[in-house]
Amino acid sequence: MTLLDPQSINTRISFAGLELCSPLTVASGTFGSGREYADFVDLAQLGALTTKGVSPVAWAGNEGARITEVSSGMLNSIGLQNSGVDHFIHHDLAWLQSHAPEAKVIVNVCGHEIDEFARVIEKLEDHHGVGMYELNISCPNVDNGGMSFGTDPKVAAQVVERVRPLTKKPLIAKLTPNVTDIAEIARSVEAAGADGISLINTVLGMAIDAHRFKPILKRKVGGLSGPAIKPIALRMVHEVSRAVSVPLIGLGGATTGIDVVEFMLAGATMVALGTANFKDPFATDKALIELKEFCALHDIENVSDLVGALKEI
Amino acid sequence: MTLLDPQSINTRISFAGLELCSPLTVASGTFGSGREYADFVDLAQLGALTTKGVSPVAWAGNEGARITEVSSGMLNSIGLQNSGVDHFIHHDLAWLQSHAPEAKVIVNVCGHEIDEFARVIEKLEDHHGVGMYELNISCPNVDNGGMSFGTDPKVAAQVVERVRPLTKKPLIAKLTPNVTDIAEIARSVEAAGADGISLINTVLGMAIDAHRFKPILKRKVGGLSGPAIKPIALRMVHEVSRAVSVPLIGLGGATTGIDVVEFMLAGATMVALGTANFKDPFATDKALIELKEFCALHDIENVSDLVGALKEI
Amino acid sequence: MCQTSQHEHKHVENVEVVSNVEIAPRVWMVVLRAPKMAHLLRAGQFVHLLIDEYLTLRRPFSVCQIRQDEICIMYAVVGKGTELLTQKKTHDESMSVIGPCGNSWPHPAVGSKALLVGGGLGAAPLGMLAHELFEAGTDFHFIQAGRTDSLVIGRGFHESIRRDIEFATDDGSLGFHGLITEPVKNSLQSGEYSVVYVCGPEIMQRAVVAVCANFQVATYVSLERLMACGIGACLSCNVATKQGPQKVCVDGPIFLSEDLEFDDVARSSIH
Amino acid sequence: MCQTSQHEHKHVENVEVVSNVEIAPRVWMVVLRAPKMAHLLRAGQFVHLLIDEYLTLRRPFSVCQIRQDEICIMYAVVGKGTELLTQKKTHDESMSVIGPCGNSWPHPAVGSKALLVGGGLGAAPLGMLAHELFEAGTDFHFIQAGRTDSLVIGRGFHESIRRDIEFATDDGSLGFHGLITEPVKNSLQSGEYSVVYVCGPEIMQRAVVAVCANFQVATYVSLERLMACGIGACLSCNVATKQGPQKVCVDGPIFLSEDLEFDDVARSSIH
Ligand SMILES: Cc1cc2nc3c(=O)[nH]c(=O)nc-3n(C[C@H](O)[C@H](O)[C@H](O)COP(=O)(O)OP(=O)(O)OC[C@H]3O[C@@H](n4cnc5c(N)ncnc54)[C@H](O)[C@@H]3O)c2cc1C
Ligand SMILES: Cc1cc2nc3c(=O)[nH]c(=O)nc-3n(C[C@H](O)[C@H](O)[C@H](O)COP(=O)(O)OP(=O)(O)OC[C@H]3O[C@@H](n4cnc5c(N)ncnc54)[C@H](O)[C@@H]3O)c2cc1C
Ligand SMILES: Cc1cc2nc3c(=O)[nH]c(=O)nc-3n(C[C@H](O)[C@H](O)[C@H](O)COP(=O)(O)O)c2cc1C
Ligand SMILES: Cc1cc2nc3c(=O)[nH]c(=O)nc-3n(C[C@H](O)[C@H](O)[C@H](O)COP(=O)(O)O)c2cc1C
Ligand code: FES
Ligand code: FES
Repeated sequence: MTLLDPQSINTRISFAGLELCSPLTVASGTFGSGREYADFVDLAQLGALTTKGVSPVAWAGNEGARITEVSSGMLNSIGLQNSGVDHFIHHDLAWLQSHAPEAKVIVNVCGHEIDEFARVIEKLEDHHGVGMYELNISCPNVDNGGMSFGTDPKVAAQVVERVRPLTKKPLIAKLTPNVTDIAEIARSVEAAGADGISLINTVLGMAIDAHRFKPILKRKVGGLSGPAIKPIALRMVHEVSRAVSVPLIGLGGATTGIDVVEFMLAGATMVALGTANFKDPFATDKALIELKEFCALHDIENVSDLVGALKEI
Repeated sequence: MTLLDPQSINTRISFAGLELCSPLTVASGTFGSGREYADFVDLAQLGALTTKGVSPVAWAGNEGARITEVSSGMLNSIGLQNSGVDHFIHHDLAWLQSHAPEAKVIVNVCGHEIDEFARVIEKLEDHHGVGMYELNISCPNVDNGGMSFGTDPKVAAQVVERVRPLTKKPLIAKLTPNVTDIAEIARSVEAAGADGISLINTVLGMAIDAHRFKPILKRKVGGLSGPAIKPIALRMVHEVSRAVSVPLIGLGGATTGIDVVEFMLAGATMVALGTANFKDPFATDKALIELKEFCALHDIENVSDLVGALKEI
Repeated sequence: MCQTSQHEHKHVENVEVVSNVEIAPRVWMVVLRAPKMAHLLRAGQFVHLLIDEYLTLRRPFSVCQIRQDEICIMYAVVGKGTELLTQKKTHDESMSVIGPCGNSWPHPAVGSKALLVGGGLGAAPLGMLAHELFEAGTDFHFIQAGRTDSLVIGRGFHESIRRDIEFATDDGSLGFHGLITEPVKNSLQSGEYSVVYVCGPEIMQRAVVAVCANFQVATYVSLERLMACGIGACLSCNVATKQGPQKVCVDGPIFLSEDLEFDDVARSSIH
Repeated sequence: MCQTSQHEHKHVENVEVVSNVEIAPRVWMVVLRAPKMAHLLRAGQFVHLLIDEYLTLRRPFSVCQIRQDEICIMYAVVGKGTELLTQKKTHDESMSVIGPCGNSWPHPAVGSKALLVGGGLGAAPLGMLAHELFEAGTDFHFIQAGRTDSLVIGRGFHESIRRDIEFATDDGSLGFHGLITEPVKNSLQSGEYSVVYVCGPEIMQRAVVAVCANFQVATYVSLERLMACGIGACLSCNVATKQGPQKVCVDGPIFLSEDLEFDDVARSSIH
């Protein structure tokens, strides 16, 4: 076996018709709109940049403590705080276009009602700084909408169907793991016209401050993310990859280049790092290097050959 | 505030009509039938001793690697290996009766078909060494039965209804977390006659050996347990405690006495330690001491006052 | 007088433990060799410290003193992270910091006098401000409070400015016997101050702000929120201001009290 | 000749690191002060080691030597746990062991001669057996194999029995050039052995067992399985035997090869 030079590895992949320079992206809500990480990461080197959730108007988010650390993970209850799509266009997208014009941008879209997804997309559609949309039908931290869209296959499909005619750009549906049958939801959004599926959003969880006899988060529950959920995410990515033919973005606890390989073997075409960025702002860069080293070691010239390459035991 | 003496704390609780010396028990499958831990733990000091799963005839369990460590947890794919109910009676129960006659025993019961649960209970019913039954309708590691009973509220209820007339002893239904709506399943088994509910069983997960391009477990998926799942377990215990009036056994990642307090505040009357025993065979003893110290510090005379005592934030 | 800019570049720096000792009950002081941070940090800013690889999140700590290439952090042992921090030994090289994070205290206009009001551990970062003001030749007075003598910490670390410090304790074991608001009111009544810098428990800061409202002074508070990213990306550290929602990690931790509505602030506070 | 009982009491003991050094590429030797274990352990048994609080599970390691109050473990660095183990420093007191775990090698009947066959790290625990036999005055011969000279490890640790050791390497860099099965066959052809003890990679053990099958010898193999509890409670370490399913952690790790059906054994092996 000849050892390849890690630098010679072809990291390009295609995803829903777009050509990207690597399979790596970031998890929505963990990377701002990229600008916040510009001191650390060359945004154009990411396969794609996934923004925080954007709604038609500004949302205030949740009160009280918004995060807490748990074993190998964290709970968050941000509640999709954002300044609304107009502000997003004039500040975030505008900044990206002037500072990282080559970055491929995936805009994470959220709404309390189905029509709100449509309003966001209508405003963004003509903006050529937008590469794809990711429909967040899976946020556990808001009362109306959010996760409830993603736990019912019919409602999940309705969201996709509603916005499908509004855009020529790839539409990704982001699924929640808090369901009995993830494959069913995946098939449903695929049938409704989604060009890709990302999974998983956070797992519903709760933390209690025993000494205060109180939940730590005001809404009591929050979303569990980080390495703790990686096994859950891997099994769901693997299951969904057998159930649909659209490409997947795998995420949930991915931290290292080896984690990226695991998600790709399980069936993901792209892999997002989320919570990992908080600990190490260079996490995406390091993961890409490790991914190339892995491929070199195993004589794999094209990173894309890893997708779904899991063998039977 | 006067500081109580930890030794003076009343740890007794009642559960489904039984009086137990403490709220602590162990998670089925992690503690053998007690005997294996007798070098470390005084079995009679446990509130109850929950045995590994028992089926009508011997089951061989799964092939290949059966466990693997993941971040803050482990995956297991034991597959309910056991020697069958007759062997259980003559070896495990007999040993318990001669070596720890005061121990309260919860027998975890499993079956591939509904009738198999009945067959186990029929054999055990007249045995006065059995205190309660825990119906394992939630094991993710077997192909037939197992978790599939526990993901459908109707099927879950059928199992309970089938065995309810066969016993006068308390019947506990053990639920799987791999569902969209845990409260619905809980209400369903309560209506069918369960005297208590234990939750959670393991979370479906997968681990991949990247360098071998293979899943680590032969069945690919296994059950995630340990501290990683504690936030998931707490939120489900809390949710179920609002949905039903039967008492709960909370479990999933509990390791310390403070964890026990958290589960009790969330609504559990008893708390089981599982994976924690592997790391520290004294875990249950230590947790009981910490629980008493917590109560002493907070001026709580009766441990039972913690049940459901979570305040609004 | 305006808030300093938050747009300096941030870095990640691997740090070495120079020393790590308990200086009061459950209060420790760790000194880290961090040449890059040491030369960039201003009083009021914090670093985001990765205490241990096994933790999921970093922890934010204000810097309370700079000694050439070293930065000093005074910390209370309150949970898993700070517990682990006490176990770090001299020469340990396993930690890293992100910084400089957040804004810093704006110095008062030339010729005006400043009042520094610190409660508990909040006095520590104010010590660094005191040094800055001292070196800039700005006149100031420092009131420091704590529950009891042993918890009025960090007194030894500011020898050069010690003469300017006044104390208050809840139990009277050191200095004024009672709440810090009394000495603050007494000082302000002199009319010689144009600006007050408060740092400490949120409830104490709120009480001081209420006193200051009766005088013509600009009052700066310093807020704490649970933080994940520490660099403005995750919105964990939200606080409502009259200018809209802001992030404590980049728009703060220092805020002009008149920009805040304290009822709104309380809604995002962590307990 | 029979398998020793598994029903001695087990203990948990806190251990102190006496030394921890790399003795071959990616192979380390850690010496632990563990007086209780040191006086209870027999050759072939293992301890279940909690390397770090952050790990969920302990890790099983055979003991390869006892020195008064100390136990020696030779380990290959293969993953997270063993990687962490290399970082433990002399005087570290943070680890604990459960033990003695598993069964031990039964000594041969008086007057009969034993053949010890070790491959790679498997030779390490056999070194302890060699010492036991030596002290008991039992005659034996030791064949040790490895991929290459540097991986025939632990040679220096058994000075007293060194004269009885024969080597084989895949690349011929030390002793016999080729598979260990050749020297094993040669030895057995002498007809002087009544028992063979094999320890090493499962595939090598299987090859040795196949050779032994042609001779009138009792052959003991030593199995490894992933282990959670290490004390018989969780069924992680199952292996099929002709007597039904058994647990490697208590019924093993040492098995009489004739009790096993190697196709069944392979089905429960981990890769
Ligand atoms: C800008 C900033 C500067 C800070 N400077 C210092 C400092 O100089 N010295 C110091 O000792 N601490 C400082 N803190 C607080 C410090 O970050 C926390 O005490 C620390 O993160 C707790 O970590 P832990 O893992 O020990 O506690 P956890 O286990 O995370 O929590 C234990 C308890 O501490 C509380 N807590 C956790 N984080 C915070 C926080 N950010 N603010 C208030 N309470 C918290 C939790 O709610 C909980 O009750 C600062 C915080 C911020 C935001
Ligand atoms: C009874 C017994 C005695 C042992 N004695 C020794 C010994 O003296 N010296 C020594 O170096 N090792 C010994 N082992 C193996 C040792 O337990 C593993 O190498 C160790 O647990 C790996 O931990 P890790 O966290 O580094 O690897 P992990 O991250 O858990 O795994 C890394 C790789 O090692 C493999 N692995 C993990 N555990 C085992 C295992 N039990 N057997 C085989 N492969 C495994 C995994 O499948 C994986 O490929 C023994 C195992 C058993 C069951
Ligand atoms: C602080 C925080 C904010 C998040 N905000 C969003 C969001 O706005 N939209 C969304 O679809 N997912 C959001 N998520 C979920 C993540 O995108 C991701 O699905 C989840 O965190 C799992 O990945 P990880 O374990 O790598 O973080 C958020 C997660 C975190 C931790
Ligand atoms: C090795 C192992 C075996 C298990 N076997 C059973 C079983 O036989 N029956 C059952 O109901 N649950 C079984 N479980 C699930 C546990 O009882 C428990 O629900 C789960 O592990 C979560 O608790 P923990 O995180 O404290 O381990 C098993 C878990 C493990 C780790
Ligand atoms: S901590 Fe992430 S935005 Fe402030
Ligand atoms: S490791 Fe648990 S039974 Fe052997």
